[in-house]
Amino acid sequence: MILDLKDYLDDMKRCARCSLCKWPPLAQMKSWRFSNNCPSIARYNFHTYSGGGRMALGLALAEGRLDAITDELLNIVYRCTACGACDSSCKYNSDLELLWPIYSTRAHLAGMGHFLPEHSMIIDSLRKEDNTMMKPKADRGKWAEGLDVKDLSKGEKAEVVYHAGCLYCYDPELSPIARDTVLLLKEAGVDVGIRGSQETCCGSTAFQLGFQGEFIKFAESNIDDWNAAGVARVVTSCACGFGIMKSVYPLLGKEMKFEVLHITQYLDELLKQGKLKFSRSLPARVTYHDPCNLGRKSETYVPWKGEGKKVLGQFILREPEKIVHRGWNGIYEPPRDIIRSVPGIQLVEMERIMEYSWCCGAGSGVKQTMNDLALWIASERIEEARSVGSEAIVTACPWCEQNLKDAIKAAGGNLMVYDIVELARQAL
Amino acid sequence: MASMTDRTAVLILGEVTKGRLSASTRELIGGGRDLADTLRSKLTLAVLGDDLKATGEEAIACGADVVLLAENPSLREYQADAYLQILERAVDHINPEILLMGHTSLGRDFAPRLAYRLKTGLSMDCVELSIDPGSGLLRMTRPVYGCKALSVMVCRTKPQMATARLGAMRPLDPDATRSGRVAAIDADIDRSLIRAQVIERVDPYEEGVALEDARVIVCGGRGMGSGESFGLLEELAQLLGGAVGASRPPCDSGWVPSTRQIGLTGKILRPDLYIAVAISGSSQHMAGCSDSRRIVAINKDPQANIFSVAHYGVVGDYREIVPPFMQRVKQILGVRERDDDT
Amino acid sequence: MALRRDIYRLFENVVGPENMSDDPAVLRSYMYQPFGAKEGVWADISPAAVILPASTEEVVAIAKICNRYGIVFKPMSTGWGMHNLPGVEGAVSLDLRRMNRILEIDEKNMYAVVEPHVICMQLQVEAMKKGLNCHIIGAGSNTSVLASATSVVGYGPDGLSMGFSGRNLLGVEWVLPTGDVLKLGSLGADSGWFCGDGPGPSLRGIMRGWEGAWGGLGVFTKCAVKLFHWNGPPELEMKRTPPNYVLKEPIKFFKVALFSFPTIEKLAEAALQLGEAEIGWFVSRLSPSFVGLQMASGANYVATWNSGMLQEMLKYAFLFVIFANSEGEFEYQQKVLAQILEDTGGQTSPISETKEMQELTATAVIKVDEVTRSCFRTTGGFNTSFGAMDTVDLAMNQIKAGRELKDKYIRRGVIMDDGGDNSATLVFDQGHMAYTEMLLMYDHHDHDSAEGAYQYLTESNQAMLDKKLGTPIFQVSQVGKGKHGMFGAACFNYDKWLRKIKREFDPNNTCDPTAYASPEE
Amino acid sequence: MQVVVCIKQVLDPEMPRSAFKIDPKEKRVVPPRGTPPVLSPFDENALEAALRVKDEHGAKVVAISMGSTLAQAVLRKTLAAGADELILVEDPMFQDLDSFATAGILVSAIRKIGDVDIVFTGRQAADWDSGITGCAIAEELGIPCITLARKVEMNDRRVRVERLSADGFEIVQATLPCVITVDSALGELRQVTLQGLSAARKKPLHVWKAADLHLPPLPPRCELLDLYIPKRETVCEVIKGETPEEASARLADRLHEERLL
Repeated sequence: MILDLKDYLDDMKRCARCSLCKWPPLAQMKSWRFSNNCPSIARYNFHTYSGGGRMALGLALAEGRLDAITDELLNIVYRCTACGACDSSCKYNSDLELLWPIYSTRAHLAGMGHFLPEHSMIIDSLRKEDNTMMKPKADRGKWAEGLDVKDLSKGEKAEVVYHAGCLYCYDPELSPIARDTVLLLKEAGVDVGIRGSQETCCGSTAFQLGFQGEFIKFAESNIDDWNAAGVARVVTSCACGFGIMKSVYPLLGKEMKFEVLHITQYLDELLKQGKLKFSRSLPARVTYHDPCNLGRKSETYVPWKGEGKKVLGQFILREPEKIVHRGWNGIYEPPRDIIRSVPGIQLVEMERIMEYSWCCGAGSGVKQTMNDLALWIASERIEEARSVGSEAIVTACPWCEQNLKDAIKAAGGNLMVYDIVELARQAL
Repeated sequence: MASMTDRTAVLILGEVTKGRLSASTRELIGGGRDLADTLRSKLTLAVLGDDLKATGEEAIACGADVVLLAENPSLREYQADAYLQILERAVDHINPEILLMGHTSLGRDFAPRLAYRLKTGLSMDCVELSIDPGSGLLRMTRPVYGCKALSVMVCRTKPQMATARLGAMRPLDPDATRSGRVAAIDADIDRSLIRAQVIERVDPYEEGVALEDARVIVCGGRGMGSGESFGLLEELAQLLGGAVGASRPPCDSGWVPSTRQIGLTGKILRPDLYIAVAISGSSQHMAGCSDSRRIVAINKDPQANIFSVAHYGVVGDYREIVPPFMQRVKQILGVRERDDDT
Repeated sequence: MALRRDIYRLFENVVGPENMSDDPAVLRSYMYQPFGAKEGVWADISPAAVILPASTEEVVAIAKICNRYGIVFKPMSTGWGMHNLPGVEGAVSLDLRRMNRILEIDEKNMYAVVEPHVICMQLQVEAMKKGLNCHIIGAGSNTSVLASATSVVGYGPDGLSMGFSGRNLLGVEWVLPTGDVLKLGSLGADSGWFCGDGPGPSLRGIMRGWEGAWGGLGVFTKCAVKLFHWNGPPELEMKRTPPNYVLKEPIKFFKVALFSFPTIEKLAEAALQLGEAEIGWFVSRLSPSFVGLQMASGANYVATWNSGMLQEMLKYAFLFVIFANSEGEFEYQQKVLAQILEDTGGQTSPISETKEMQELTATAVIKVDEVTRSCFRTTGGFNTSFGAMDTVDLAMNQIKAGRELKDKYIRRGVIMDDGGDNSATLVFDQGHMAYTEMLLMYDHHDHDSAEGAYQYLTESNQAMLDKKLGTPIFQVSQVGKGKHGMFGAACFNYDKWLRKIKREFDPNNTCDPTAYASPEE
Repeated sequence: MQVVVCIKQVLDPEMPRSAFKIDPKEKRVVPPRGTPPVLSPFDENALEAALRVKDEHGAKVVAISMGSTLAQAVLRKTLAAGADELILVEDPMFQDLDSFATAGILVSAIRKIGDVDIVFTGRQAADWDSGITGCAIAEELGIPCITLARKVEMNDRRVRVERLSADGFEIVQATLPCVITVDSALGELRQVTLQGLSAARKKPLHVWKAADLHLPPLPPRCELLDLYIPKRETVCEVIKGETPEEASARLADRLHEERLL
């Protein structure tokens, strides 16, 4: 098992309570208005909702200081998109883990049978239909009907497999983007295939909600499928899928005979190789929203195993030295390069970007189980996009796109939301 | 052989199908024989039914010392409430240490009720039964948690009851020279006590070889993905003169009729060749086939549990393995025919 | 000790159910507090409930309920440190997080009006857009502007050019423990925020005294602080150089200099001259370990330390930053600096001119964003022992005394070996005044270390008393509880005055006195 | 009409293999981290059977679960799926009980509910796989029991049940009240919906302790001597090849050598 609260006792005990987890890295703060980094405490204000507060909560649970598991406790635990902003802000000055204790707290509770009733819907759907959308497994391939593309589940061979992911497969408004993605790749001469109705969930939601048993089953079966299909590359246009495949799958210790790519990396590569060319000009002032799972959360997580040796009296020296994941090595430039290479387009940056980007609000089941919270978080992002005078938000994850669109619908206004793939198709 | 008292320590409830002792009953007699000998006691078999003329001799040849027959037209088919009346009386009269049945459709339904009436304990679906040398009690080993684990139980009350899984014990070779006593027992039934009536039996006819008789079984699992894909397995089964089975998920999803389910809650079989296609090998499935002479596994997951129980394995997508496999088999069989000609 | 349901409802009616909680999960997180803790991280005393007021009116209502029903309340802003927690059972915590607005930035009169939860970094980024900057305390830019101005010490190294929080405080809106609202300075005469000392009541001394009210005298709901001229760009763009964010572009007329002196006396002399010359934007005497601890990698620090390079280079060192408004002034200040160095035998350190040093230090001194790294990462726990806001000479004596005492404990291995000196000394008020804080690194999860650290603290307090080195920063409030009596007698019976003030302003002793001063001795 | 469904909370039988561990001292399975307990799968089928009776004939469906520590989030699913009431028979003393003791406790709860027409249970629980409890409940109540149901029909006070047999099924009839144990062949439990969840919040949930029931004496009839994970000996000969075709051919040849074709 990879999520064990006990593994993080030291991280939780060493929190300095300095509240850096509540702000963007201080040197990167640009205004009062957008000086929050954590949606959870920004919305609910009790310290408990912050990264540090969640450490204290996890520690109290691990040390048996919380006997009663109240509904309020569960609300606190799950009113969090696990976006990881706290983690990046903390690690700017510390070498503590925040995000993984948050996951582990959930796994700890789930193991005891504590979770929100809504979660059981999602998990049941996973167990029965292999997706988180409460839709029949048989319909999973429908998005690709009439699309001339190889189906690996029918024994065909391809060098690259495109993993559409639950949301693209089942949401009629979004699945055109999955089709566009396949078309783009084919246009660039990529030998790409899909797995039709045999594709299964990436397990991201299960993992983030703490149902690691379910997660492990899906992760392992996906790795087997791709190994068996003998593909060289797995490409997805869902940042959540990419994030989990990139950062957590490797921890399962299974051989992965393939490379995991997000579509933005692939398109960037194809553009730079001249295999794709943008000719149509799209004069517009746009901004780019970094999906958490494509950015700070996409770094492969290497748990630190070692000992804190006391030197110089009480100085705690980690041996071996710990690799600190600050979220700086996420996929930040490829999507921006793609946008910049669209003729006529002007890219303006928001205040909170890259490793301290503000979450869209959809993450780790919040969209499915607490839509109000999801929309509130998104509305903050929309404000931010407007504040830099952009006409559209471009993003690279169906969850971000869906949630941002919903929030605009709710709030009104003419701000547009595009997936980077839509943009690319239009620019061809 | 150790001197034997008149006491009956081991009582077995036998079943007769098509006029002969069922396989499970013959196994029970074989296993019960050892237990009775260890306890230096008689082995008694009780059989309920309609026409049981041949049963006495057959049972004695198979290893029983005493055969008690309850004959009554209304006992032709199993009816829990009727069986209860007779067995309660018999056990009361014989007062055995141990009472065994097969873990059959009948045993599953009947054993719990009888145990309740006799105010004694019961272990269902045992895979091993032996006498604890120390306490002289019956050690009952049975799989639990979907066969992921084994538990060992003893029962402090008498009789110690257990149902035994098919294949858990070995039948003795029938020996016509064995001697024993056959007796009739009171078969009267108070029909007013029969509350649940079996009014009809439906055994849907299925073409092809019956799973029970098949020497080769091709079995598909969740990994098949759909009902259609079982067609491929049918072809393979025909080619090998075998039958098609399935693990539980395909049956629950309605891809295959549940009578084809192999496993803990389905059929438990022992063919010569068992080909498991896209089956992860959950313990509760393996319970139904692990006694097969040879198990072949075809699965995409090299770490799948099936490979830890199979004798031969190929790692890969069955869609890419089965067709070429069939081709090669056709060649081979073709070759053999020619050999036979010469 | 749980709150009576009917009283809970009364509070709830003020702030709304969403902004009050006594759920165990919430309370636990408010009991977690390593900074200042003797051992471990859990406070013994839990608040009975946590309340999140959003306005002065709500604070007033809460205070009135507390007075009526004899409930003790304890306010906090960013909540860093033991002194934020209630010291008595059954008290309610007022987390002022929702009072977080910058109400006004007056460019012309160079001040800002803030609520309790505005942090220094928020004010700085907004001020810079208007060509202004604010004083940031040494604890870092993640702390409350209002709290350091009204409640807790409030000094930082940019004080050479931007005073210190107590000085920069102008008009104040103050909810007394009784629930009455008192307005200080010009605000009290309805003349706006521009002045702390009238027209209108000038009670600054009573309100914060020397060290601050430590949440023991009610709630300061708004205050105005002085802003200072900022000659840099309105927005500072950063780049990543792991693990630091550093300035993308160097700032015009901005120069960092690191230099060291042969003796501590020479260093003191230089400090005075620098103050009198009224040059410089930032100054801090830095001990070797204090500088070293800015390094991100523990391994690097230990290696560097063991090489002895830092100790050699920075034995008596000053970090000095010049930030001028014009070419001319820039040259002038550098000339003066050179002269002073010559007079006092100061040597510019070889690393001073390096690009890394310039970039790194520039960011660190403007943003003050690396305190957690240097203070908590190394051993987990830290506290401050010797130190005071007094004359430069006294500061130097404290450093000497501190070294002696600390060595004993370093040899015992119960605290971190920082060469006996891990301190910052900052000069303000044209060199008349200096501020010293001697840090002490220990492991609060290690029993021996925690015990040792606190023996050392107790001993250092005694030493300050015996050697007449003033009252130690933080100690009176943090180790708190009763220490006033210890120092009062030696310092004009200041403690008696604190208690008088407490009695007058808080007749029912409704506002938790623990970190301030109990009404009775 | 009133229908009771007995629901057992069990460790997830589908937990990853690596997560299944046994504490040999306690002779218990160690609950895995990050894998919540679930409703015993056959009990879900039993609940579905009850809900179908409710759909067709209108009935109040009461779900009861018994154990020493029960997870409400897990068991509330019964309400969300359509049960009208949930009763948790929860007491620290209800640990490691055999099937007959379990039946005894459930029956006292059923008697406390009163006027029960049908009691549904799963054919067997996914942890101990005994399949005794249903019959024992019927015996204790002195009413008929029909096991392994794959279809349940009713007309006025009679039930007509299709009971699985080895090669098909038999049709069994009985008059109410009775106990019916259900097989997966009856069909999966309907999917829980958001509306179902919000409705569930308003439905009654009672917790009954041992003291709230008139419990009969519950002497243990069996004793657990040992619980362990069996070792496997078979070494699998994995047949490899450059291509799937090659591997498949080799397999065929290998089986031919073994005279298995």
